[in-house]
Amino acid sequence: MIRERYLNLALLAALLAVPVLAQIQGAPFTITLATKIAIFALAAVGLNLALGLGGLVSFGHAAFFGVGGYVVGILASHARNYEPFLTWPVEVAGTTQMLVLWPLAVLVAALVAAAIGALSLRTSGIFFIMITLAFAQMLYYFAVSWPTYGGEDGLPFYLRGDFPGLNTMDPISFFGLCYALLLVALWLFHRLHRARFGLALEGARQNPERVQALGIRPFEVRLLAFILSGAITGLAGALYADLNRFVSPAMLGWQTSGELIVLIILGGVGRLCGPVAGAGLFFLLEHWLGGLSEFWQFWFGLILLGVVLFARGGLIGALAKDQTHD
Amino acid sequence: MTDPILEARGLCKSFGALVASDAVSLDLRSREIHALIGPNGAGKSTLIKQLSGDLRPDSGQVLFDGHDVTTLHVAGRARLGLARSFQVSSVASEFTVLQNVLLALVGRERGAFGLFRRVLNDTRLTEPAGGHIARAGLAGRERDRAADLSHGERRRLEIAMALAQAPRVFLLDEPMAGLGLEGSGEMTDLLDTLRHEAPILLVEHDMDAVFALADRISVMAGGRLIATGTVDEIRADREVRRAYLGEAAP
Amino acid sequence: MSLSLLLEQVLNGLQFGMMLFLMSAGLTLVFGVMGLINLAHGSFYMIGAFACAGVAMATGSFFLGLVAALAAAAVAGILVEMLVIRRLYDRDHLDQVLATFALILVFSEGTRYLFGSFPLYLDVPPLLSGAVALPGGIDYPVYRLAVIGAGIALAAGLFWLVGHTRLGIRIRAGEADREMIAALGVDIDRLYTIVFALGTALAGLAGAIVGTLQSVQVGMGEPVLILAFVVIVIGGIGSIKGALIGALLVGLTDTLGRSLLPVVFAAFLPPSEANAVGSALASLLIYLLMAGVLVFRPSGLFGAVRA
Amino acid sequence: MSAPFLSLRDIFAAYGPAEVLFDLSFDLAEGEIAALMGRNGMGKTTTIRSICRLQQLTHGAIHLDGHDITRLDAHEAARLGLGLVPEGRRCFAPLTVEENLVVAARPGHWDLARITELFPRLGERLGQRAGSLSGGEQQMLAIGRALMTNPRLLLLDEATEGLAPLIRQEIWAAIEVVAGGSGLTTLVVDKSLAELRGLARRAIVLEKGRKVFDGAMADLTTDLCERYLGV
Amino acid sequence: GDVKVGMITTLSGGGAGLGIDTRDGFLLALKQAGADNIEVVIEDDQQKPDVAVQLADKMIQSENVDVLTGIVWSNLAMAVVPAATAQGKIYLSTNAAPSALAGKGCHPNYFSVSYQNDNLHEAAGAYATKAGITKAFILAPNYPAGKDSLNGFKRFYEGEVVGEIYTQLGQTDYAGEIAQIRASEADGIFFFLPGGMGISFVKQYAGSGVELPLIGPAFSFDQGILGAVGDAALGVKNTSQWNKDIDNEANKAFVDGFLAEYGRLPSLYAAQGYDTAMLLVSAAEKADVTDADAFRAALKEADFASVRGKFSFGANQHPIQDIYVREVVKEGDVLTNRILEPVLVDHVDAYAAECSM
Ligand SMILES: Nc1ncnc2c1ncn2[C@@H]1O[C@H](COP(=O)(O)OP(=O)(O)OP(=O)(O)O)[C@@H](O)[C@H]1O
Ligand SMILES: Nc1ncnc2c1ncn2[C@@H]1O[C@H](COP(=O)(O)OP(=O)(O)OP(=O)(O)O)[C@@H](O)[C@H]1O
Ligand SMILES: [Mg+2]
Ligand SMILES: [Mg+2]
Repeated sequence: MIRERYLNLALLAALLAVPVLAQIQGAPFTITLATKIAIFALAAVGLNLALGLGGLVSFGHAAFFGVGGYVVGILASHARNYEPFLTWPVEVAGTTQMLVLWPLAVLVAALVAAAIGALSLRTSGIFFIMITLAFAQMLYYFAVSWPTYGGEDGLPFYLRGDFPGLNTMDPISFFGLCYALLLVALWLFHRLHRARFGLALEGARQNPERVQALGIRPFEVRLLAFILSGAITGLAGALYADLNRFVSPAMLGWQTSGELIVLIILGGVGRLCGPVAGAGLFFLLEHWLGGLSEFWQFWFGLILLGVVLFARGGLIGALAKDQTHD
Repeated sequence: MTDPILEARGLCKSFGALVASDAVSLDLRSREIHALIGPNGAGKSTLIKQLSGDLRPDSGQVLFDGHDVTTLHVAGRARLGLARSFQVSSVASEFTVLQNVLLALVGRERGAFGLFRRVLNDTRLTEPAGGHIARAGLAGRERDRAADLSHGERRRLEIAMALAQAPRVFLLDEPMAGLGLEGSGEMTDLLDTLRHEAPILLVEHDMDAVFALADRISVMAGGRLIATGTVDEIRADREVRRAYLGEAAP
Repeated sequence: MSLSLLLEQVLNGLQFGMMLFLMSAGLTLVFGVMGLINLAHGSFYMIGAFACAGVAMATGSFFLGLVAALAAAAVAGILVEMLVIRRLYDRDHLDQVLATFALILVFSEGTRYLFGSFPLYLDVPPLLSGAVALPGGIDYPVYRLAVIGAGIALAAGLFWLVGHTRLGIRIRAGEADREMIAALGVDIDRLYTIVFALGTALAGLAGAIVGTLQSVQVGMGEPVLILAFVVIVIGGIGSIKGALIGALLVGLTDTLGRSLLPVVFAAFLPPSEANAVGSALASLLIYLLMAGVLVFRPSGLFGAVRA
Repeated sequence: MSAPFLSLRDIFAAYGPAEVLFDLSFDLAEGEIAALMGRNGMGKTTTIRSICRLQQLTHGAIHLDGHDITRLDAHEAARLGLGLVPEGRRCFAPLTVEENLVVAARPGHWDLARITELFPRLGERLGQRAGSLSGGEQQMLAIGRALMTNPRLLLLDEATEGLAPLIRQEIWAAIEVVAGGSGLTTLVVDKSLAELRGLARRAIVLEKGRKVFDGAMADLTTDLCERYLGV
Repeated sequence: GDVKVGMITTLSGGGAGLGIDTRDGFLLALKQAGADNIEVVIEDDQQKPDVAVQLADKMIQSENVDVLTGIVWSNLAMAVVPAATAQGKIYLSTNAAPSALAGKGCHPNYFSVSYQNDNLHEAAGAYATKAGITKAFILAPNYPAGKDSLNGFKRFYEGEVVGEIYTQLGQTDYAGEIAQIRASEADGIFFFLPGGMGISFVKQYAGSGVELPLIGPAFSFDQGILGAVGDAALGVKNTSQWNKDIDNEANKAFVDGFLAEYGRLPSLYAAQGYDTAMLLVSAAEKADVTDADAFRAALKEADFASVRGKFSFGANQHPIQDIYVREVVKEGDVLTNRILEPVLVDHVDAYAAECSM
């Protein structure tokens, strides 16, 4: 257990140190890569709350990731065009202020999560996996065929949002923002895990009947977890839109949902820094192998396979001394 | 005589053609142990499930403290003070013994604001939890995972969780099962003191325990209540001997 | 829209449903009955199509190709089960997700390495090409009728296998409690290998049969995967009947939705807009169907309601 | 005397770092009925699981009817004639009663007809999902399922838990009859001392994973019972 | 002077064939031109827009490339091009040329060497008119490129459109659409179904017993894909700005060179990659890439021998070129295309006027 804590600290330190070094050495793309890792880790921390603690295997978290992204994309593009987003009943202008966009993305993602969760949580197990997929796919097809914001082509908005006192187009500043938000989310995850809420949520995963007989309604606990989870993933989506200065329906596609799940399993389900380890390994491998051969995905697949077969409990599980997490 | 705390009125429940509860009426009064016995498949667990809210009766009513709770969900009834132990041990198996009992304590708390408070180093929870664990005979095993317990040890955990709920009524479905000789003796003593904290509806096939503990005994067979009475009345009942106890009964 | 067109579309929907059933038959077995989440199902579908196309090109015989498809997918299935899946049964279900995700990459790129990056040629065998006139003045491709036949035969075979042999009972028992079924003397490991290979062989067969109507290319299995999951989940897991009905429902919904929705919207929208809106809605129809079914029947149409 | 039917030699077993069985040895002769006793958590179930090859040994050997089964898989050992009624029933919940019974049936004395004769309740419920049976009915099913494999060594781990007194009496009677008739060897774990005394001639007592008594049931004195069984 | 080129294209997954041809054509041109002053960095975008954006960032920030190129898909181009050109990089399109980048969104740093996306569809419309089709049934997937395509067709088609369908992106079964076609009174079909969709449609159409003429843009009948469509494609008319039988020196060098180098016939994408590299070589000879204005001017002159014959840039830096109608034929065992006639001569795209450059 002690070792897992050190491992976590080492991971987070490395994620911070690498871009800082890259900045000194003048390798801006390394920073971009680290930013991508931080953002996906953030999205996966969100999913980990539902999936890791609550056992809610959502195959539709791309919905929240994409919704967060589109909130930023839509409002930012309105701000760039000087066309108001809404004219009725009140006029709402677009904005590029991250401090406005982030809470908005979180809020909208949370609302969507509340709606999807309220319907999906009636099911369980594989049915839950599939119904969450269904809702995400509906959003995906909607985005693909809705022409106003670019449809399948997506929506470019050229410049990142503004943050008081920072030049967000500077890679290291933007990384700093993402990293800070990742830390906040990790803290939240840790805190929830150790709280009554975490106990109830994990209990509901292991034995919903029992938990119910103890006076806790699994549905309520799960719904709350799902909403928080969606909100965090939505925030990550907002950051990802800003990283790319672009949103597209691909963010909403099932491949994105699948990737988030894969990141978590790779790192270690339900473990605090599992998402960080998973995202780090996944994208570093992708980056490193991508240049080696045209058939790099073949080797990538083999390596992932090796990790599943030989690392029980994901990367963190294999490296940390204890086999159970708590 | 006091008013009943828990009362079943004409509960009926069928599974297809099978009538598992046939207009069952029964009550539980304060400070008593009311034993419910009967052959396998008589409908005892089905009755318990209707009282606890796991099953909705086809007709009839469940009253708790004079209020109709027939349509209230399980968690709601648990919060009103109905604790239930399961016939087959039902615990959170990845949790430690302590976490399982803490879960029971958390379930008892009201309000949502506490949800984000820490749990493991909150002495307001861990101290009473330790007490309940010791009382159920699991002292020293707080940090073991529930999955690593032996069968009998897990039965004890089941009881510790019910204790932690500090309920107003205990519904215990075969608490002696799997306990072994020594354990049955200990459990008998425990239940004997427990009745002063809250009345117990006890389903049990261990007749030594039932005859030692029960204030009243009800006998079910084929979904119907066929007799209710004191230990001596039931022991003497020919119908009960034929249907359940066998002639060799004590 | 005329009545006969409507009828033809219903027929098309049923036919498409049968095709979906073919594509999901293997998954029904592996996922529905064995309870194993196999994301690489689509890869076996692809392997079947490529094996069939490769052999058909080399020998000129589609039917030899079918045999090759079955064999290639079965062998791949046996290897995958013995080398990978077997080590994961006693793990978290999610490890299967990661492992089979990795297998998708391996199989896709492996296939591309072997067969190149361009789609392959695979066509309907001459024996089954052309169209026949059905009553009601509909010309219908013979091959599609053959697909319907194959679907019915597979459904019947699976139904018999799972419902009426001890094999089916044993797999389901193994899913419920592996250790216990072994303690009763059943070699559950071998059984699982056999069933998994059967499932992948069915996927390969479907790849070959359906591949003739579609494009045989790397990545062809991925959309199939999602569709097959949708079908099985709508029908209810573990039920062959459910999978069949689920497939037909999805097929009908999709085909009729595509052809009717634009017409419906044309009633109150300008035509080109009606077209766009209608077909946009049509594309999410099956997901709407699935969500609707699950909201009202959380275990699918024929799934056992869990206690 | 002929070679023992079942023999355990110097068995050690552990769950991860937690050692549970220490240097356990005993033999059973063919047709013998023995009781394995001890308080909760003393290692009874672990012993039974070791015999069934569900539990890896850290040391020791097990022979069944002359075969070394120490390294066999569970299903191979079972095919040599092991029948297990596990602790906690472990019926296949999604299967029907009938499917549970036939899933691993092997030909022999016990068939569907004989089982439903022994447990008429099961006969009435053949089409019901095992998961929805009452506790006692599931226990009957677990016993019936083991008997349907027509074992030569029957391992009963708390097989009568949750059964009504009347049914328990019937089961013991049936086992006695079979053991006498066909030489079925039986190892029983159960909690009712009185009933075990009526059934088994032999008693083996475990205390913290070690054998502390092995002998005739009659020699199990009240003193020993108090010391090791808590009564 | 020296030029560093970043090529982002699809090299893995189902769409890899297109990217590989683009890359191979591009590299062949550099090799033939002996242009060792041009360095190329190639990365796989996995056909994912976000990956493409990040690769572009990488090439701009870390590799310091001067020119970006290679993207096959419109949605990826939309993700990459505006940001790259805004950062002062030149983008040369080897394929995707969405309308958003041709009209109001045109940019001095952006050149399309292939076409404007609508061009081939427009030519198909013109050809349908010319071929005497009076009642057309038209279909395309329901996404921006699909809508552009039907609009492009209608822009030059003078007959009546009796049926118009948007299919689903990635759809595999077209029985329903074919039934609608059969029930309509159409006397010809225009379809734009790129990639696997087109293969599926043509195969299924061939087996359906409906025998109306098919017309489409080159994509579903291009060299890479024809083998998979099979004989079902024989005789189909499709529109393209290039074919391997266009008779000029450059094309001959390209086709023979490609066949010799890679052992297969080149596709449209390979031709576009080849032309793009040739354009780049011609500009690099005239101007130094560090002098942006001069380099842009050199590019705009398009002073290179295009495999299509004559080639020049319009005001919005999209090609002004001839577009042909081709027919699928068999040469020996190999399916391929032969040019029938030019349909649109010196064609300028429809958005050029909106470009304020
Ligand atoms: N969901 C169900 N579907 C069908 N039959 C059921 C269901 N649940 C219970 N039964 C049947 O109802 C009867 C009563 O079951 P119940 O569990 O109440 O018995 P019990 O008295 O608790 O028996 P035991 O002492 O064996 O636990 C049994 O015969 C059982 O098979
Ligand atoms: N899966 C496990 N992992 C770790 N420890 C275990 C596990 N199962 C049992 N134990 C421990 O091993 C010891 C022996 O357990 P076993 O189940 O053999 O006891 P038992 O004699 O059958 O008890 P009971 O009468 O309660 O069934 C117990 O202390 C128990 O806590
Ligand atoms: Mg019961
Ligand atoms: Mg035990």
